[in-house]
Amino acid sequence: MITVLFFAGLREAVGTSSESLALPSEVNTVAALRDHLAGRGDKWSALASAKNLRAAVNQDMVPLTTAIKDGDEIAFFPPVTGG
Amino acid sequence: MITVLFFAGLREAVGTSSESLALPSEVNTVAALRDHLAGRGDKWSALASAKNLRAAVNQDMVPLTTAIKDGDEIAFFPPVTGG
Amino acid sequence: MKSSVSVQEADFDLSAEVRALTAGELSAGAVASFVGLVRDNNDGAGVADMTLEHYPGMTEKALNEIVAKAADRWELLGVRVIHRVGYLKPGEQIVLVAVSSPHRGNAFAACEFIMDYLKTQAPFWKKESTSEGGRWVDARDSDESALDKWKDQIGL
Amino acid sequence: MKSSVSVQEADFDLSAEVRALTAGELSAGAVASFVGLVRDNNDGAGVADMTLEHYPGMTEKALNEIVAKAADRWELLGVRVIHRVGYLKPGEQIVLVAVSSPHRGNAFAACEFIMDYLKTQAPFWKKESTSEGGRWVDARDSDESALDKWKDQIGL
Repeated sequence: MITVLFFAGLREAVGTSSESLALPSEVNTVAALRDHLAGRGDKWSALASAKNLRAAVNQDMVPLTTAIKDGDEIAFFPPVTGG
Repeated sequence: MITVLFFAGLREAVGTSSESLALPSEVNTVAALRDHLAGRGDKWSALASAKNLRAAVNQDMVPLTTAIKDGDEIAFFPPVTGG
Repeated sequence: MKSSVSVQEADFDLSAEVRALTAGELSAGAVASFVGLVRDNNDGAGVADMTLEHYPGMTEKALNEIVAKAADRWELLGVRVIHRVGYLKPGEQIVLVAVSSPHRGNAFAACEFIMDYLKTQAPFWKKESTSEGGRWVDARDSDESALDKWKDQIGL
Repeated sequence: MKSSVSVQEADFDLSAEVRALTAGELSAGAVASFVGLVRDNNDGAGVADMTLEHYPGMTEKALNEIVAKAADRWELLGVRVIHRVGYLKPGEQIVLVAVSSPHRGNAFAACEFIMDYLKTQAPFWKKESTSEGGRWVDARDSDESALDKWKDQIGL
Protein backbone atom coordinates (compact mmCIF):
# COMPACT_ATOMS: atom_id res chain seq x y z
CA MET A 1 0.00 0.00 0.00
CA ILE A 2 1.00 3.61 -0.58
CA THR A 3 -0.50 6.78 0.83
CA VAL A 4 -1.27 9.61 -1.59
CA LEU A 5 -1.92 13.15 -0.34
CA PHE A 6 -3.28 16.21 -2.13
CA PHE A 7 -3.00 19.83 -1.03
CA ALA A 8 -4.45 23.27 -1.76
CA GLY A 9 -6.12 23.82 -5.14
CA LEU A 10 -5.30 20.28 -6.22
CA ARG A 11 -6.99 18.84 -3.11
CA GLU A 12 -10.11 20.82 -3.99
CA ALA A 13 -9.96 19.71 -7.64
CA VAL A 14 -9.69 15.98 -6.92
CA GLY A 15 -12.12 16.27 -4.01
CA THR A 16 -10.05 14.41 -1.44
CA SER A 17 -7.07 15.08 0.79
CA SER A 18 -5.70 11.54 0.95
CA GLU A 19 -6.19 7.96 -0.08
CA SER A 20 -4.44 4.65 0.40
CA LEU A 21 -4.04 2.29 -2.53
CA ALA A 22 -2.08 -0.75 -3.58
CA LEU A 23 0.82 0.34 -5.79
CA PRO A 24 0.14 -1.07 -9.29
CA SER A 25 3.16 -3.08 -10.42
CA GLU A 26 3.82 -0.95 -13.52
CA VAL A 27 3.81 2.32 -11.50
CA ASN A 28 7.35 2.98 -10.29
CA THR A 29 7.83 6.76 -10.45
CA VAL A 30 5.95 9.80 -9.20
CA ALA A 31 5.11 10.73 -12.79
CA ALA A 32 3.73 7.24 -13.49
CA LEU A 33 1.55 7.50 -10.37
CA ARG A 34 0.26 10.88 -11.52
CA ASP A 35 -0.62 9.40 -14.93
CA HIS A 36 -2.24 6.37 -13.31
CA LEU A 37 -4.47 8.56 -11.10
CA ALA A 38 -5.22 11.03 -13.90
CA GLY A 39 -6.30 8.03 -16.01
CA ARG A 40 -9.35 7.65 -13.78
CA GLY A 41 -10.74 10.59 -15.73
CA ASP A 42 -13.29 13.19 -14.60
CA LYS A 43 -12.03 15.32 -11.70
CA TRP A 44 -8.79 13.28 -11.60
CA SER A 45 -7.67 14.80 -14.88
CA ALA A 46 -6.73 17.86 -12.81
CA LEU A 47 -3.54 15.94 -12.03
CA ALA A 48 -2.64 15.84 -15.72
CA SER A 49 -3.55 19.43 -16.48
CA ALA A 50 -1.95 21.01 -13.37
CA LYS A 51 0.60 23.64 -14.32
CA ASN A 52 3.88 23.20 -12.42
CA LEU A 53 2.72 20.18 -10.45
CA ARG A 54 4.97 19.60 -7.43
CA ALA A 55 5.45 16.36 -5.48
CA ALA A 56 7.00 15.03 -2.31
CA VAL A 57 7.99 11.46 -1.46
CA ASN A 58 8.15 10.66 2.24
CA GLN A 59 8.01 14.39 2.96
CA ASP A 60 10.92 15.44 0.76
CA MET A 61 10.17 17.62 -2.25
CA VAL A 62 11.33 15.70 -5.34
CA PRO A 63 11.27 15.82 -9.16
CA LEU A 64 8.45 13.84 -10.80
CA THR A 65 11.00 11.38 -12.17
CA THR A 66 11.71 10.09 -8.65
CA ALA A 67 11.21 6.35 -8.03
CA ILE A 68 8.53 5.19 -5.61
CA LYS A 69 7.97 1.88 -3.83
CA ASP A 70 5.45 0.13 -1.61
CA GLY A 71 5.03 1.89 1.74
CA ASP A 72 5.84 5.38 0.45
CA GLU A 73 3.88 8.53 1.26
CA ILE A 74 3.49 10.52 -1.96
CA ALA A 75 2.06 14.05 -2.02
CA PHE A 76 0.90 16.14 -4.99
CA PHE A 77 0.47 19.91 -4.75
CA PRO A 78 0.83 23.24 -6.59
CA PRO A 79 3.94 25.41 -6.11
CA VAL A 80 4.09 26.54 -2.48
CA THR A 81 3.09 30.08 -1.47
CA GLY A 82 3.89 30.51 2.23
CA GLY A 83 6.01 33.13 3.92
CA MET B 1 35.22 82.92 14.96
CA ILE B 2 34.99 79.20 14.34
CA THR B 3 33.94 76.41 16.69
CA VAL B 4 36.18 73.36 16.91
CA LEU B 5 34.91 70.12 18.47
CA PHE B 6 36.78 66.98 19.50
CA PHE B 7 35.28 63.54 20.15
CA ALA B 8 36.14 60.19 21.72
CA GLY B 9 39.83 59.31 22.11
CA LEU B 10 40.89 62.56 20.45
CA ARG B 11 38.80 64.57 22.93
CA GLU B 12 40.58 62.81 25.76
CA ALA B 13 44.00 63.36 24.16
CA VAL B 14 43.62 67.11 23.63
CA GLY B 15 41.82 67.46 26.96
CA THR B 16 38.87 69.49 25.72
CA SER B 17 35.62 68.86 23.89
CA SER B 18 35.31 72.24 22.17
CA GLU B 19 36.81 75.67 21.74
CA SER B 20 36.06 78.84 19.85
CA LEU B 21 38.83 80.68 18.09
CA ALA B 22 39.38 83.35 15.48
CA LEU B 23 40.21 81.69 12.16
CA PRO B 24 43.82 82.63 11.33
CA SER B 25 43.95 84.18 7.86
CA GLU B 26 46.32 81.54 6.42
CA VAL B 27 44.13 78.62 7.63
CA ASN B 28 41.62 77.83 4.91
CA THR B 29 41.18 74.02 4.93
CA VAL B 30 40.42 71.38 7.54
CA ALA B 31 43.96 70.01 7.15
CA ALA B 32 45.47 73.46 7.69
CA LEU B 33 43.41 73.90 10.85
CA ARG B 34 44.63 70.52 12.11
CA ASP B 35 48.24 71.56 11.48
CA HIS B 36 47.65 74.93 13.12
CA LEU B 37 46.25 73.30 16.27
CA ALA B 38 48.87 70.52 16.31
CA GLY B 39 51.52 73.28 16.12
CA ARG B 40 50.64 74.28 19.68
CA GLY B 41 52.67 71.23 20.66
CA ASP B 42 52.32 69.07 23.80
CA LYS B 43 48.96 67.27 23.97
CA TRP B 44 47.85 68.99 20.75
CA SER B 45 50.31 66.93 18.74
CA ALA B 46 47.73 64.09 19.05
CA LEU B 47 46.00 65.80 16.11
CA ALA B 48 49.07 65.28 13.93
CA SER B 49 49.74 61.72 15.02
CA ALA B 50 46.12 60.46 14.89
CA LYS B 51 45.76 57.49 12.56
CA ASN B 52 42.82 57.89 10.17
CA LEU B 53 41.74 61.26 11.53
CA ARG B 54 38.19 62.08 10.46
CA ALA B 55 36.53 65.49 10.27
CA ALA B 56 33.16 67.12 9.80
CA VAL B 57 32.39 70.67 8.68
CA ASN B 58 28.99 71.98 9.76
CA GLN B 59 28.00 68.42 10.68
CA ASP B 60 28.83 66.81 7.34
CA MET B 61 31.65 64.28 7.27
CA VAL B 62 34.25 65.62 4.80
CA PRO B 63 37.79 64.96 3.51
CA LEU B 64 40.56 66.94 5.24
CA THR B 65 41.11 68.91 2.03
CA THR B 66 37.73 70.63 2.47
CA ALA B 67 37.73 74.44 2.63
CA ILE B 68 36.63 76.20 5.82
CA LYS B 69 35.54 79.76 6.51
CA ASP B 70 34.65 82.04 9.38
CA GLY B 71 31.52 80.85 11.24
CA ASP B 72 32.05 77.15 10.51
CA GLU B 73 31.71 74.34 13.06
CA ILE B 74 34.63 71.96 12.52
CA ALA B 75 34.87 68.60 14.32
CA PHE B 76 37.83 66.22 14.60
CA PHE B 77 37.39 62.59 15.63
CA PRO B 78 38.60 59.00 15.11
CA PRO B 79 36.77 56.64 12.72
CA VAL B 80 33.25 56.04 14.05
CA THR B 81 32.34 52.78 15.84
CA GLY B 82 28.59 52.84 16.52
CA GLY B 83 25.99 50.28 15.54
CA MET C 1 23.84 26.51 17.40
CA LYS C 2 20.37 26.51 18.91
CA SER C 3 17.40 26.46 16.58
CA SER C 4 13.67 26.10 16.91
CA VAL C 5 10.89 25.83 14.34
CA SER C 6 7.15 26.16 15.05
CA VAL C 7 4.05 25.85 12.88
CA GLN C 8 1.10 27.24 14.79
CA GLU C 9 -2.23 29.08 14.59
CA ALA C 10 -1.30 31.43 17.43
CA ASP C 11 0.27 34.84 16.90
CA PHE C 12 3.80 35.52 18.16
CA ASP C 13 5.63 38.40 19.85
CA LEU C 14 8.75 39.54 18.00
CA SER C 15 10.49 41.01 21.07
CA ALA C 16 9.86 37.93 23.18
CA GLU C 17 11.19 35.63 20.45
CA VAL C 18 14.34 37.70 19.90
CA ARG C 19 14.90 37.93 23.67
CA ALA C 20 14.59 34.14 24.01
CA LEU C 21 16.92 33.62 21.05
CA THR C 22 19.73 35.66 22.61
CA ALA C 23 19.09 34.87 26.31
CA GLY C 24 22.31 33.87 28.05
CA GLU C 25 24.27 34.19 24.80
CA LEU C 26 26.41 37.28 25.37
CA SER C 27 28.59 36.73 22.30
CA ALA C 28 25.62 37.54 20.03
CA GLY C 29 26.21 41.04 18.68
CA ALA C 30 23.66 40.91 15.88
CA VAL C 31 20.06 39.78 15.39
CA ALA C 32 18.49 40.06 11.95
CA SER C 33 14.80 39.30 11.75
CA PHE C 34 12.03 39.22 9.23
CA VAL C 35 8.28 39.41 9.77
CA GLY C 36 5.86 38.73 6.92
CA LEU C 37 2.42 40.34 7.17
CA VAL C 38 -0.91 39.74 5.40
CA ARG C 39 -1.36 42.55 2.88
CA ASP C 40 -4.80 43.98 2.11
CA ASN C 41 -4.20 43.65 -1.63
CA ASN C 42 -2.55 41.24 -4.05
CA ASP C 43 -2.36 41.10 -7.84
CA GLY C 44 -4.73 44.04 -8.15
CA ALA C 45 -7.54 42.76 -5.90
CA GLY C 46 -8.46 43.63 -2.33
CA VAL C 47 -7.86 40.84 0.18
CA ALA C 48 -10.46 40.50 2.97
CA ASP C 49 -8.83 37.54 4.72
CA MET C 50 -6.66 34.52 4.06
CA THR C 51 -6.41 30.85 5.02
CA LEU C 52 -3.04 29.13 5.21
CA GLU C 53 -2.89 25.39 4.58
CA HIS C 54 0.21 23.26 5.18
CA TYR C 55 1.47 19.68 5.05
CA PRO C 56 1.76 18.59 8.69
CA GLY C 57 4.96 16.68 9.33
CA MET C 58 6.68 17.72 6.14
CA THR C 59 6.44 21.40 7.08
CA GLU C 60 8.59 21.12 10.20
CA LYS C 61 11.02 18.81 8.39
CA ALA C 62 11.42 21.22 5.46
CA LEU C 63 11.93 24.21 7.75
CA ASN C 64 14.53 22.38 9.85
CA GLU C 65 16.41 21.38 6.69
CA ILE C 66 16.48 24.99 5.47
CA VAL C 67 17.79 26.16 8.86
CA ALA C 68 20.48 23.44 8.82
CA LYS C 69 21.55 24.55 5.33
CA ALA C 70 21.98 28.13 6.57
CA ALA C 71 23.90 26.99 9.68
CA ASP C 72 26.31 25.06 7.43
CA ARG C 73 27.13 28.19 5.48
CA TRP C 74 27.28 31.02 8.04
CA GLU C 75 28.52 31.37 11.61
CA LEU C 76 25.21 31.49 13.52
CA LEU C 77 24.36 31.31 17.21
CA GLY C 78 20.61 30.84 17.00
CA VAL C 79 17.70 30.61 14.57
CA ARG C 80 13.98 30.89 15.33
CA VAL C 81 11.32 30.24 12.69
CA ILE C 82 7.57 30.55 13.29
CA HIS C 83 5.00 30.12 10.52
CA ARG C 84 1.32 30.56 11.22
CA VAL C 85 -1.44 28.50 9.61
CA GLY C 86 -5.22 28.85 9.52
CA TYR C 87 -7.32 31.99 9.25
CA LEU C 88 -5.55 35.39 9.05
CA LYS C 89 -6.65 38.96 8.34
CA PRO C 90 -4.74 41.85 6.69
CA GLY C 91 -2.12 43.31 9.00
CA GLU C 92 -1.65 40.03 10.89
CA GLN C 93 1.77 38.44 11.20
CA ILE C 94 2.32 35.31 9.06
CA VAL C 95 5.94 34.35 9.49
CA LEU C 96 8.99 35.14 11.63
CA VAL C 97 12.61 34.32 10.88
CA ALA C 98 15.15 35.58 13.44
CA VAL C 99 18.87 34.84 13.30
CA SER C 100 21.56 35.71 15.86
CA SER C 101 25.28 35.78 15.17
CA PRO C 102 28.41 37.45 16.52
CA HIS C 103 28.43 39.76 13.46
CA ARG C 104 25.75 41.33 11.32
CA GLY C 105 26.78 40.15 7.84
CA ASN C 106 26.13 36.50 8.69
CA ALA C 107 22.86 37.31 10.44
CA PHE C 108 21.49 39.27 7.46
CA ALA C 109 22.58 36.70 4.87
CA ALA C 110 21.20 33.72 6.78
CA CYS C 111 17.88 35.44 7.54
CA GLU C 112 17.26 36.33 3.89
CA PHE C 113 18.45 32.89 2.73
CA ILE C 114 16.01 31.13 5.08
CA MET C 115 13.11 33.33 3.88
CA ASP C 116 13.98 32.77 0.21
CA TYR C 117 14.13 28.99 0.66
CA LEU C 118 11.00 28.91 2.82
CA LYS C 119 9.11 30.70 0.03
CA THR C 120 9.74 27.91 -2.50
CA GLN C 121 10.60 24.83 -0.40
CA ALA C 122 8.28 24.80 2.61
CA PRO C 123 4.80 23.32 2.01
CA PHE C 124 2.43 26.20 2.76
CA TRP C 125 -0.39 27.41 0.53
CA LYS C 126 -2.38 30.63 0.83
CA LYS C 127 -6.01 31.00 -0.16
CA GLU C 128 -7.27 34.58 -0.28
CA SER C 129 -10.82 35.88 0.00
CA THR C 130 -11.03 38.77 -2.42
CA SER C 131 -13.81 40.91 -3.80
CA GLU C 132 -13.85 38.42 -6.71
CA GLY C 133 -14.23 35.38 -4.42
CA GLY C 134 -11.77 32.86 -2.99
CA ARG C 135 -8.59 32.09 -4.89
CA TRP C 136 -5.38 30.18 -4.29
CA VAL C 137 -2.40 32.48 -4.49
CA ASP C 138 -0.13 31.82 -7.46
CA ALA C 139 3.57 31.30 -6.87
CA ARG C 140 5.67 34.26 -8.01
CA ASP C 141 8.45 33.91 -10.55
CA SER C 142 10.39 36.40 -8.41
CA ASP C 143 10.47 33.83 -5.60
CA GLU C 144 12.13 31.29 -7.87
CA SER C 145 14.63 33.87 -9.09
CA ALA C 146 15.41 34.88 -5.48
CA LEU C 147 16.97 31.42 -5.11
CA ASP C 148 19.22 31.99 -8.12
CA LYS C 149 20.93 34.76 -6.16
CA TRP C 150 22.16 32.21 -3.58
CA LYS C 151 23.13 29.69 -6.23
CA ASP C 152 25.24 32.33 -7.98
CA GLN C 153 26.76 33.70 -4.79
CA ILE C 154 27.57 30.58 -2.86
CA GLY C 155 27.27 27.79 -5.38
CA LEU C 156 24.33 25.96 -3.82
CA MET D 1 7.47 56.99 3.08
CA LYS D 2 7.38 57.57 6.82
CA SER D 3 10.65 57.57 8.71
CA SER D 4 11.80 58.36 12.21
CA VAL D 5 15.24 58.52 13.79
CA SER D 6 15.99 58.66 17.54
CA VAL D 7 19.19 58.96 19.54
CA GLN D 8 18.42 58.15 23.16
CA GLU D 9 19.68 56.64 26.42
CA ALA D 10 16.47 54.64 26.94
CA ASP D 11 16.04 51.06 25.79
CA PHE D 12 13.46 50.21 23.11
CA ASP D 13 10.92 47.46 22.46
CA LEU D 14 11.34 45.77 19.08
CA SER D 15 7.71 44.59 18.80
CA ALA D 16 6.31 48.00 19.71
CA GLU D 17 8.55 49.73 17.16
CA VAL D 18 7.66 47.31 14.36
CA ARG D 19 3.96 47.57 15.24
CA ALA D 20 4.14 51.38 15.11
CA LEU D 21 6.02 51.23 11.81
CA THR D 22 3.32 49.18 10.09
CA ALA D 23 0.24 50.54 11.91
CA GLY D 24 -2.50 51.45 9.43
CA GLU D 25 -0.27 50.47 6.49
CA LEU D 26 -1.90 47.31 5.17
CA SER D 27 0.13 47.19 1.98
CA ALA D 28 3.27 46.36 4.01
CA GLY D 29 3.94 42.66 3.48
CA ALA D 30 7.50 42.63 4.81
CA VAL D 31 9.42 44.04 7.76
CA ALA D 32 13.17 43.42 8.00
CA SER D 33 14.82 44.50 11.20
CA PHE D 34 18.20 44.49 12.83
CA VAL D 35 19.10 44.74 16.51
CA GLY D 36 22.72 45.23 17.60
CA LEU D 37 23.63 44.01 21.09
CA VAL D 38 26.56 44.67 23.41
CA ARG D 39 28.79 41.56 23.34
CA ASP D 40 30.66 40.38 26.42
CA ASN D 41 33.91 40.11 24.48
CA ASN D 42 35.75 41.97 21.71
CA ASP D 43 39.17 41.54 20.16
CA GLY D 44 40.07 38.82 22.64
CA ALA D 45 39.20 40.68 25.85
CA GLY D 46 36.17 40.44 28.15
CA VAL D 47 33.90 43.50 28.09
CA ALA D 48 32.35 44.49 31.43
CA ASP D 49 30.43 47.51 30.15
CA MET D 50 30.51 50.18 27.48
CA THR D 51 29.88 53.90 27.06
CA LEU D 52 28.62 55.30 23.79
CA GLU D 53 29.52 58.88 22.87
CA HIS D 54 28.00 60.77 19.94
CA TYR D 55 27.99 64.15 18.20
CA PRO D 56 24.63 65.72 19.12
CA GLY D 57 23.03 67.38 16.12
CA MET D 58 25.20 65.72 13.52
CA THR D 59 24.06 62.27 14.62
CA GLU D 60 20.41 62.79 13.73
CA LYS D 61 21.40 64.56 10.50
CA ALA D 62 23.68 61.71 9.41
CA LEU D 63 21.07 59.05 10.22
CA ASN D 64 18.36 60.92 8.31
CA GLU D 65 20.65 61.25 5.30
CA ILE D 66 21.38 57.52 5.30
CA VAL D 67 17.65 56.73 5.50
CA ALA D 68 16.95 59.14 2.62
CA LYS D 69 19.64 57.45 0.52
CA ALA D 70 17.98 54.05 1.12
CA ALA D 71 14.50 55.41 0.32
CA ASP D 72 15.85 56.76 -3.00
CA ARG D 73 17.01 53.31 -4.04
CA TRP D 74 14.33 50.89 -2.82
CA GLU D 75 10.53 50.94 -2.60
CA LEU D 76 10.02 51.42 1.13
CA LEU D 77 6.95 52.20 3.24
CA GLY D 78 8.62 53.01 6.54
CA VAL D 79 11.99 53.17 8.30
CA ARG D 80 12.67 53.37 12.04
CA VAL D 81 16.17 53.90 13.44
CA ILE D 82 17.01 54.05 17.15
CA HIS D 83 20.56 54.33 18.43
CA ARG D 84 21.28 54.34 22.15
CA VAL D 85 24.02 56.40 23.81
CA GLY D 86 25.49 56.42 27.32
CA TYR D 87 26.23 53.48 29.59
CA LEU D 88 25.41 49.94 28.38
CA LYS D 89 26.12 46.42 29.64
CA PRO D 90 26.63 43.15 27.72
CA GLY D 91 23.36 41.79 26.36
CA GLU D 92 21.78 45.25 26.13
CA GLN D 93 20.35 46.54 22.87
CA ILE D 94 22.43 49.26 21.14
CA VAL D 95 20.75 49.89 17.82
CA LEU D 96 17.55 49.15 15.91
CA VAL D 97 16.94 49.49 12.18
CA ALA D 98 13.50 48.37 10.98
CA VAL D 99 12.29 48.70 7.38
CA SER D 100 8.84 47.96 5.97
CA SER D 101 8.05 47.42 2.30
CA PRO D 102 5.45 45.68 0.15
CA HIS D 103 8.03 42.94 -0.64
CA ARG D 104 10.87 41.36 1.28
CA GLY D 105 13.79 41.91 -1.12
CA ASN D 106 13.61 45.69 -0.74
CA ALA D 107 13.17 45.47 3.04
CA PHE D 108 16.23 43.25 3.49
CA ALA D 109 18.47 45.29 1.18
CA ALA D 110 17.53 48.65 2.70
CA CYS D 111 17.91 47.38 6.28
CA GLU D 112 21.41 46.03 5.67
CA PHE D 113 22.38 49.14 3.64
CA ILE D 114 21.32 51.45 6.49
CA MET D 115 23.29 49.40 9.04
CA ASP D 116 26.39 49.33 6.83
CA TYR D 117 26.30 53.10 6.30
CA LEU D 118 25.50 53.80 9.96
CA LYS D 119 28.62 51.82 10.95
CA THR D 120 30.98 54.12 9.05
CA GLN D 121 29.04 57.39 8.56
CA ALA D 122 27.15 58.09 11.80
CA PRO D 123 29.16 59.81 14.56
CA PHE D 124 29.09 57.30 17.43
CA TRP D 125 32.09 56.05 19.39
CA LYS D 126 32.25 53.12 21.79
CA LYS D 127 34.50 52.96 24.83
CA GLU D 128 34.71 49.54 26.46
CA SER D 129 35.68 48.66 30.03
CA THR D 130 37.71 45.46 29.75
CA SER D 131 39.83 43.43 32.14
CA GLU D 132 42.76 45.46 30.74
CA GLY D 133 41.10 48.82 31.48
CA GLY D 134 39.09 51.27 29.40
CA ARG D 135 39.72 51.47 25.66
CA TRP D 136 38.15 53.10 22.66
CA VAL D 137 36.96 50.52 20.16
CA ASP D 138 38.91 50.53 16.88
CA ALA D 139 37.01 50.77 13.63
CA ARG D 140 36.97 47.47 11.70
CA ASP D 141 38.29 47.17 8.17
CA SER D 142 35.33 44.84 7.52
CA ASP D 143 32.97 47.77 8.09
CA GLU D 144 34.69 49.79 5.38
CA SER D 145 34.61 46.84 3.01
CA ALA D 146 30.89 46.29 3.74
CA LEU D 147 30.31 49.58 1.95
CA ASP D 148 32.15 48.37 -1.14
CA LYS D 149 29.42 45.76 -1.62
CA TRP D 150 26.84 48.53 -2.17
CA LYS D 151 29.17 50.52 -4.40
CA ASP D 152 29.72 47.45 -6.58
CA GLN D 153 26.07 46.42 -6.60
CA ILE D 154 24.29 49.69 -7.10
CA GLY D 155 26.99 52.09 -8.19
CA LEU D 156 26.85 54.42 -5.17
